[in-house]
Amino acid sequence: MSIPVKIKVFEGPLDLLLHLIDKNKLNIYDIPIAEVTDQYLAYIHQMESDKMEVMSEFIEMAAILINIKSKMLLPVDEEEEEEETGDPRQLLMDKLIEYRKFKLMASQLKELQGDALRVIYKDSTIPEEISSFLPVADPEKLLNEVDFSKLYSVFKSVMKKKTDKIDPIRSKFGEIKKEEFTVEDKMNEIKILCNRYESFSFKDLLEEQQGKVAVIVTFLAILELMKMGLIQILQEALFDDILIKFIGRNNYGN
Amino acid sequence: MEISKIEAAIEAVLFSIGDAVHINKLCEVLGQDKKTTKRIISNMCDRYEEENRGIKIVVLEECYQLCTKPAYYEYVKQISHKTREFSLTDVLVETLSIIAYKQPITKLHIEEIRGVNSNHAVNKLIEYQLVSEVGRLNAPGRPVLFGTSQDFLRCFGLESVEQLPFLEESQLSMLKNEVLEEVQLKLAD
Amino acid sequence: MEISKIEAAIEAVLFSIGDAVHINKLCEVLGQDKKTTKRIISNMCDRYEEENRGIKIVVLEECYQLCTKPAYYEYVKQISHKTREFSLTDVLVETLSIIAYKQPITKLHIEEIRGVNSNHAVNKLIEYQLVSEVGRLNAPGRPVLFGTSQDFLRCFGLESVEQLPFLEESQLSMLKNEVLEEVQLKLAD
Repeated sequence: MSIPVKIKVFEGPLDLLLHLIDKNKLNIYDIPIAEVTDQYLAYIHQMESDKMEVMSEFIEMAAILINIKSKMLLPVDEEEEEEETGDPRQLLMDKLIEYRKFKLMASQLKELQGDALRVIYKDSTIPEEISSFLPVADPEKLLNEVDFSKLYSVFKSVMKKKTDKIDPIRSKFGEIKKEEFTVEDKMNEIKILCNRYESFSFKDLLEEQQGKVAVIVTFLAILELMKMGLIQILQEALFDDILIKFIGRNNYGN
Repeated sequence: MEISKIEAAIEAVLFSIGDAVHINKLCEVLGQDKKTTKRIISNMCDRYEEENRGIKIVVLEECYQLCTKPAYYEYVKQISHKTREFSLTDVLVETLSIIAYKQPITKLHIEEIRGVNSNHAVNKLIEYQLVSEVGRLNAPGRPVLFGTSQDFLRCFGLESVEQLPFLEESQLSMLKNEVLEEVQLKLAD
Repeated sequence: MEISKIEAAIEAVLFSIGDAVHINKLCEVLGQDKKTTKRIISNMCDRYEEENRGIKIVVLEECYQLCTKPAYYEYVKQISHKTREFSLTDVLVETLSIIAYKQPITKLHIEEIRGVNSNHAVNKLIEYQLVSEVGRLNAPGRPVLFGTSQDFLRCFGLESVEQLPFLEESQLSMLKNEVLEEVQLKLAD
């Protein structure tokens, strides 16, 4: 027996099962498993290989049917039956009923569609005068919130803050020129440190520096000493402190 | 403001906005309460039903929108480029009905009911703007939840999801009986 | 076809197009001659003039278009624009007070007094029409000078900037003394 079905007709295994029940007077408890399996296999041959995912769903259903069938063939153990959480037939039935319910609802929904699609909505056509309009603030309304006394008091406090910022004592000291550093100076400083210690922390060295310029100059001095091959930079592990190590101790000193 | 002026204002607003306008927004602009506004719109709807009118007001949830009357579709079709004659396949309507009745719903749940992978169907419905993502389920993987859109209501002439046709209790039990009967018949054999 | 149906069809077509439609196109769609169509539209135009209508047909040469009646623009405007909140924040009041009492003043000078970038505040005040450009400083880069606007003066019932209750020189020195005193007190602690 061959049931003339095209794959396209069926959306899935449940759909196929419903079809079998409706059209071929088959009972879900009495589906000729062997034949159905044959049909499934025939589908697989018809199907393109990239549809295997879909096919697997049909196969899964066949497996469920075979499982049900085999269970029905076995003698029923009353106790075991009770222990089982659910009858696989019942589960399948529920699924089929639920699915059929939505099939029915879908057909009702489809009927609604008729007139509704014959309706045309309009794009928004907002007149130019309006689309180019930007709401403007009303100064009068805004100024309702403030009056002169408020404006004046705010102004006073702003000016006071500004005066506060100027330290009345130190501002009289006149300008203090920042010390200037040269790379040479810093190189000598580092060399002195090298005389004293075998190695020392890069971080500590930079932290000692007063101001941005000093840090930059110190950094340049370190690079220069490295280039000269007098010091070596060591780091044990990532994010560890960097150590500066003197490697030309004998030639330098004093 | 006179009633006639309010009516005119509502028509002007709905016409130029084109899209659905919420009742609250209309109330605010017109300076009328919700009840009055609703009553006025309801009167307007009646008037649009007159023979010489080619447009009408549709109600979507609490929104109002102007559209052409279906009776004049043939004329509009000849001239407008906006006719959307996408026809929904059975598969799409089936998936859409599951989403409509079970929303918000995950793709997995849709597939459980249909017993088949529903990626394509869901994606097509999203493309048609009948379905959209409405949130995420608070479960492992936070799967996307799908629901129907305002366009869905428009396409099916519904005012809200509550208006969806429901299966009568009698239809439901008939359905159950059908399946059961078949079983009984076979068992009796 | 009955006249009322033709009218309805015209309304539906004009509505769905939104744009101007040529008379010939309408005739073609409706299967009516030009004279009849024109007469019908002319009748429709009269009807749109009624008080409770918010839209009307405009005639442009031989084209027809539905559009909103200008009388109801105000409502369309209110609904299509997001309401913008205008409010004078503390920052704005502070900046305004500096401009009011120090005008004409450059942005740089405002920033010096406030100690922070004041671009946003100044721009907002200009947008709010409380402040305007009043000239340019004769200095490198010719920076813009800002002052309070006519609106600002009007709101405070002033006729000119000169009428602003300026800080007297004596008040200013008093202010300075106050600050110094406080500092002395602190140092004495």
